[in-house]
Amino acid sequence: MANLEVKIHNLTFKNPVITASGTFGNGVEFDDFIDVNSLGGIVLKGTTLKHREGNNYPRMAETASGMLNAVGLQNKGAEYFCKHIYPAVLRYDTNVIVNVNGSTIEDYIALAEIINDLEAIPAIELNISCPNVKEGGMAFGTSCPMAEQVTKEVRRVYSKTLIVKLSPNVTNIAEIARAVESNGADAVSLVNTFLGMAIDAEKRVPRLSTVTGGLSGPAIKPIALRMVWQVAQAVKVPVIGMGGIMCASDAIEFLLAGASAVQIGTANFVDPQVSVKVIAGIDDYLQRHNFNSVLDIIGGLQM
Amino acid sequence: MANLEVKIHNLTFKNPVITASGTFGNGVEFDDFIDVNSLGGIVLKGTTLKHREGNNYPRMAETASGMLNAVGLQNKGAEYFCKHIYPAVLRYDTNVIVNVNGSTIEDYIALAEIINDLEAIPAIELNISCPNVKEGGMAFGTSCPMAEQVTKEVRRVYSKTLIVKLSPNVTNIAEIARAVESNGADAVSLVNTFLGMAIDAEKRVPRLSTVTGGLSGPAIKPIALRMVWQVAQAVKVPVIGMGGIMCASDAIEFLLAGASAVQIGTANFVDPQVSVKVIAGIDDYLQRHNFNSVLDIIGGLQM
Amino acid sequence: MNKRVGQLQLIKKIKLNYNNYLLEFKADSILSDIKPGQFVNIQIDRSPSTFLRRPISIYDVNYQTDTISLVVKIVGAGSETLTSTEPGSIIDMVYPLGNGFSQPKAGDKCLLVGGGVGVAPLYLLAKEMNINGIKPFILLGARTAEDHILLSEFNKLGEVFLTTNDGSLQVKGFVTDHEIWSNSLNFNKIYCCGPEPMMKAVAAKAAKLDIDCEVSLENLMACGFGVCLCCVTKTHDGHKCVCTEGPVFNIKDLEWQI
Amino acid sequence: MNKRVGQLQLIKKIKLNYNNYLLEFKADSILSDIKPGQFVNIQIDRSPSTFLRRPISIYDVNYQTDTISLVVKIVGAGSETLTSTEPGSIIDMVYPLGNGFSQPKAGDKCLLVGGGVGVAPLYLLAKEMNINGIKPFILLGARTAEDHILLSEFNKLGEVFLTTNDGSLQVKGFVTDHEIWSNSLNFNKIYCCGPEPMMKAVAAKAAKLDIDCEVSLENLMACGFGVCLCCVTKTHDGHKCVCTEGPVFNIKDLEWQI
Ligand SMILES: Cc1cc2nc3c(=O)[nH]c(=O)nc-3n(C[C@H](O)[C@H](O)[C@H](O)COP(=O)(O)OP(=O)(O)OC[C@H]3O[C@@H](n4cnc5c(N)ncnc54)[C@H](O)[C@@H]3O)c2cc1C
Ligand SMILES: Cc1cc2nc3c(=O)[nH]c(=O)nc-3n(C[C@H](O)[C@H](O)[C@H](O)COP(=O)(O)OP(=O)(O)OC[C@H]3O[C@@H](n4cnc5c(N)ncnc54)[C@H](O)[C@@H]3O)c2cc1C
Ligand SMILES: Cc1cc2nc3c(=O)[nH]c(=O)nc-3n(C[C@H](O)[C@H](O)[C@H](O)COP(=O)(O)O)c2cc1C
Ligand SMILES: Cc1cc2nc3c(=O)[nH]c(=O)nc-3n(C[C@H](O)[C@H](O)[C@H](O)COP(=O)(O)O)c2cc1C
Ligand code: FES
Ligand code: FES
Repeated sequence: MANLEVKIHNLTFKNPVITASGTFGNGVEFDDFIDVNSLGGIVLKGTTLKHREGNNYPRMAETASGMLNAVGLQNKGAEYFCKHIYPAVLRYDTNVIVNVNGSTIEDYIALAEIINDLEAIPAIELNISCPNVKEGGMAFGTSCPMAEQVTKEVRRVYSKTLIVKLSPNVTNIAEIARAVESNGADAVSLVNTFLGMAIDAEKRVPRLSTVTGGLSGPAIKPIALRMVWQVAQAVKVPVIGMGGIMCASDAIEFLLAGASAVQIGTANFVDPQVSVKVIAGIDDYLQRHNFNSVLDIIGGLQM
Repeated sequence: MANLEVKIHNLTFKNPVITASGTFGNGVEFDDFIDVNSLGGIVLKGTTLKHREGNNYPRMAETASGMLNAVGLQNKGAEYFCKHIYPAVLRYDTNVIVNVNGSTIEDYIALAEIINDLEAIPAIELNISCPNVKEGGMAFGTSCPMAEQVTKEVRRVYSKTLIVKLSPNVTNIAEIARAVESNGADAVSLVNTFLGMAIDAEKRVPRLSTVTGGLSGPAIKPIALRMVWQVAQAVKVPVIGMGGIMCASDAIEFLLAGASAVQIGTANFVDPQVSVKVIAGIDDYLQRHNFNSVLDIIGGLQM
Repeated sequence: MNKRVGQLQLIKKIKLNYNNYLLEFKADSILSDIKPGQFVNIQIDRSPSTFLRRPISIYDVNYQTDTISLVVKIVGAGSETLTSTEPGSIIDMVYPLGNGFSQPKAGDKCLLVGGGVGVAPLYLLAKEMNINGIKPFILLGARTAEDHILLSEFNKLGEVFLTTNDGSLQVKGFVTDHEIWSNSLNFNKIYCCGPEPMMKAVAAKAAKLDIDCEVSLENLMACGFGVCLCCVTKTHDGHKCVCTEGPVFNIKDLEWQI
Repeated sequence: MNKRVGQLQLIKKIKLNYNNYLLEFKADSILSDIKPGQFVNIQIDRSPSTFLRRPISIYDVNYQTDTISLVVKIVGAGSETLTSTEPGSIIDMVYPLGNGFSQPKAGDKCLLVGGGVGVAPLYLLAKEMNINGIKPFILLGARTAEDHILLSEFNKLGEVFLTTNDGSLQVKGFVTDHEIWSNSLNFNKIYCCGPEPMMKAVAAKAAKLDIDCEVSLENLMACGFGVCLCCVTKTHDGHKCVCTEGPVFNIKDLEWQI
């Protein structure tokens, strides 16, 4: 067994495999399938200050090697989170990260303050890239000044590890990454979903109630990987890479491109056990290639 | 047989199916497989003022439901084009469009002037979105001021139908579309390829000689379709949609989203006869749904 | 009682009509926890058009031999590939998923209403009722006589009434056109599965007659076990996931305009 | 003489060794235009990992019965799926593609050098030579004895010399280690196909001995018929497409550091 441990800011992860927000529920839904504690970390479903009903059905459309979703941050809000979800995830012996969302900067701040007080949550992932909400969301992640501002304000109130999750729907993602880095992000994670659309040609209607939605899955992997590579070169803080990872070899591509850890999203739907398989596959790869530690391959792309 | 005729600016197309630049050679390579004259139009391989050797091998990597290419505009330049390729395509009874590329505005202008004099070429497609060249290319298509400038300058010297081909690697494609529209574009075509990357995990090297390349194929269709829909709402000039079209139903999605015509790219590699199959499929669709003309479905998405 | 990822072997395939197949699988686990109305989520292959799993109701379970039967209607690439799989093949499924139908009370007079391939989950329900001493009334609708499947199976479990849209078998029309609704049979409970318009029409009847009614929904799903929040339906208590809080809902909880 | 998209039926499948198969197809067209060294481009399926076609050399053609034979080595998803296809299946191919080997002149003393599955295109070439009265010398290399395939077929067409990396059959080492190179056999022409390092080593030998030498390249291809410009190799005359201006090149045209 190779050493799989990685550090993101001052947090230690058993291994570089984290499950992505919105694709892993609150972890408990996976207890039947895997030992959640074997993961490097889990990012809980996107949370907002107040309860949100999310968008109307239909929220999902399958596309070639991917899917569109338009969930729209359905969640029960911060109060419910603290009362019901937090206690349920306390028992996990892994990094439990909360995905923090808002329509306004004030929302983000208020939620971050609340989560800051939860002892067992060592980090938040500031989602400035949700494409499925009318206000806020992706707007923060596609403009440098807005990304800077929200990061700066949240940094002021949040004292633990602050990960900022970037939107791929931009001309220059390295620029946004630098903007959030210099305003206090301890790490960046990317990519969130790509804004996409699907049409039912026979019925001549959009397949999603919201017309557009977020594209995820293997289809986006080449673009996500390029962005992770660009960002890893642009910033000094650790990068958490994701987008279409389906197997260990995909995860290794992101590590080689410079990611210190990876997140697995859509693949959890296809195979609820994929995350632990990826961990085993990375270990196997390191052994086959005679690396003692996963750190030996991070950024190890030979040019 | 339904009426498949569409107009782009002052040009008439027999049907809305055009083959995309870089995926259809100079047409002649398809003579064995299909009757090229049955197509609405063909866009020839990207041409530059001077001969270009293109990038080193490897130039291609297969990805989930798509491919990356890094050809880098290999072509023999304008002089060779006029002497050898132009005479060979003269015999086609379809709209033969030249895809015009440059590293500098001067290059674009010089080439557009040359092509302007070729009687049988009724239109150019100004490619400001090639992700595979070091200078120029996508740089023009990812900045509003540069897109405006190159369009304006080319418009000055080019008197026939000017189509500007947009890059999807931007935060706001509608904005770029409006910029080229107001500077003289008669139509816009989109999308060109997405900047992506692939890594050989076993060898720890990039799969492309250029590290990054352009992603095409069904993987990108949802994003391309969303962009076409956004641009169709933002501009008055006709929109030519493309990105991952593999069958008639895909093409119809683009027409419903507001494209006046579509281009077929990567699919030509998988099935050299796909373009004529798409034409037949659109006709069949129109008949099944009792439309007399393809114009009846353009922009016909019901919201 | 756990959800699991299983490798099941297809052991029998029967063509029911031009586009419906019955598939029987040998499971790799004991099936005693499976309840009528639950479903499995099947990995087809990883081709671009069938990237996600496909949910299919459990039609029958043999608790002795640990076999599960499904009825699959061909509507697209996934169902096409699944039904062309040959016996002997191993199929990857996540199961059992969903809540299942509620148990009727002893002495309840139950009407099962099925449309098209929606008859599938009603079979195991009817079987269980029989074990508990209840003979349900079974009203099945389909487009034509040919579209009616598994009639001889249902005949063993209760009195069967049929409608066809074209009148080619028994009553012409929709299930709601059947005279069973006007005969004063005093049902206490209706269980329904079929196309949404049919379920809504049945729900309207049930509401009018003030009969307790459960319907089994078939919303599009990405995960099938409650984590993607894609499969929601509106209830009086907000959006609920069809995959975990359904697929069976009592119509009194749904925000249906009926 | 046209390139065409054909639907060919797999009529025979023979397992040659642990990872090589011979596949024979009945074509839907007359094959008289096919030349040794050409290839077909096969649509595997449209799964995400085999979106593009897979190029495979033509191993043999029966011009009477219009059948084409291919030798396929399993290296990934595409070759795996192709070799697990059952006889009777219809396979979509674009063919014939590429330039093929040049014809030797009457009386030429020819050496064919093949490595691994690279022996495939040399077979039809040797067969044609035999028809034209030339008995080629055939030097085949492989990792182990087990990796040598189709030896009995090649034995019928010329004198066969073998090398194995591990010495498990005949000469130990690479093809370039074989004594045939030092015997003054005075070859006029060498035809070579195999892994690139092997072809470069053979090219170096040929250059040193001043023997005309053709090699068949296997660059990654997206289209296979000259439109994508992905498959290029460097020649003294710039980038050339391996799919149309190759796969066979004379080494004197290539920019190989040998
Ligand atoms: C809980 C549940 C139980 C089900 N039980 C059965 C069953 O027992 N037998 C059976 O044959 N089918 C059942 N279905 C439906 C089945 O899942 C779909 O028919 C199947 O997924 C279609 O896959 P496909 O690849 O063949 O078609 P696709 O190519 O995915 O789709 C073909 C067409 O059908 C539509 N479609 C696909 N799935 C659904 C859906 N769930 N609701 C509405 N429209 C849809 C698509 O939009 C498209 O127009 C069930 C669905 C659910 C959610
Ligand atoms: C003109 C030509 C003729 C060929 N003739 C034959 C033949 O007769 N028999 C045969 O078995 N194979 C032949 N090949 C190679 C064959 O095309 C590949 O082995 C096949 O495409 C691999 O597909 P796959 O999906 O199985 O593997 P993939 O999953 O696509 O690839 C598996 C591994 O092999 C590498 N690879 C794939 N294709 C190539 C290639 N062309 N060159 C170098 N590395 C590659 C990949 O990078 C990857 O590492 C030929 C190739 C060409 C271009
Ligand atoms: C159904 C669904 C819901 C998602 N919800 C969230 C969310 O609440 N917050 C968030 O930051 N990302 C969310 N995402 C994005 C994923 O976390 C991830 O960034 C994206 O899907 C790309 O990774 P993948 O291709 O591995 O899925 C969601 C994705 C999906 C598919
Ligand atoms: C191999 C290859 C070469 C291409 N060359 C050009 C080019 O020279 N000029 C250009 O404007 N677009 C070029 N493109 C982009 C296509 O024209 C098209 O915009 C893109 O591939 C998206 O469409 P598709 O998904 O249908 O392929 C090329 C694409 C491919 C795959
Ligand atoms: S399908 Fe994912 S929550 Fe129901
Ligand atoms: S493979 Fe496309 S040009 Fe050779």
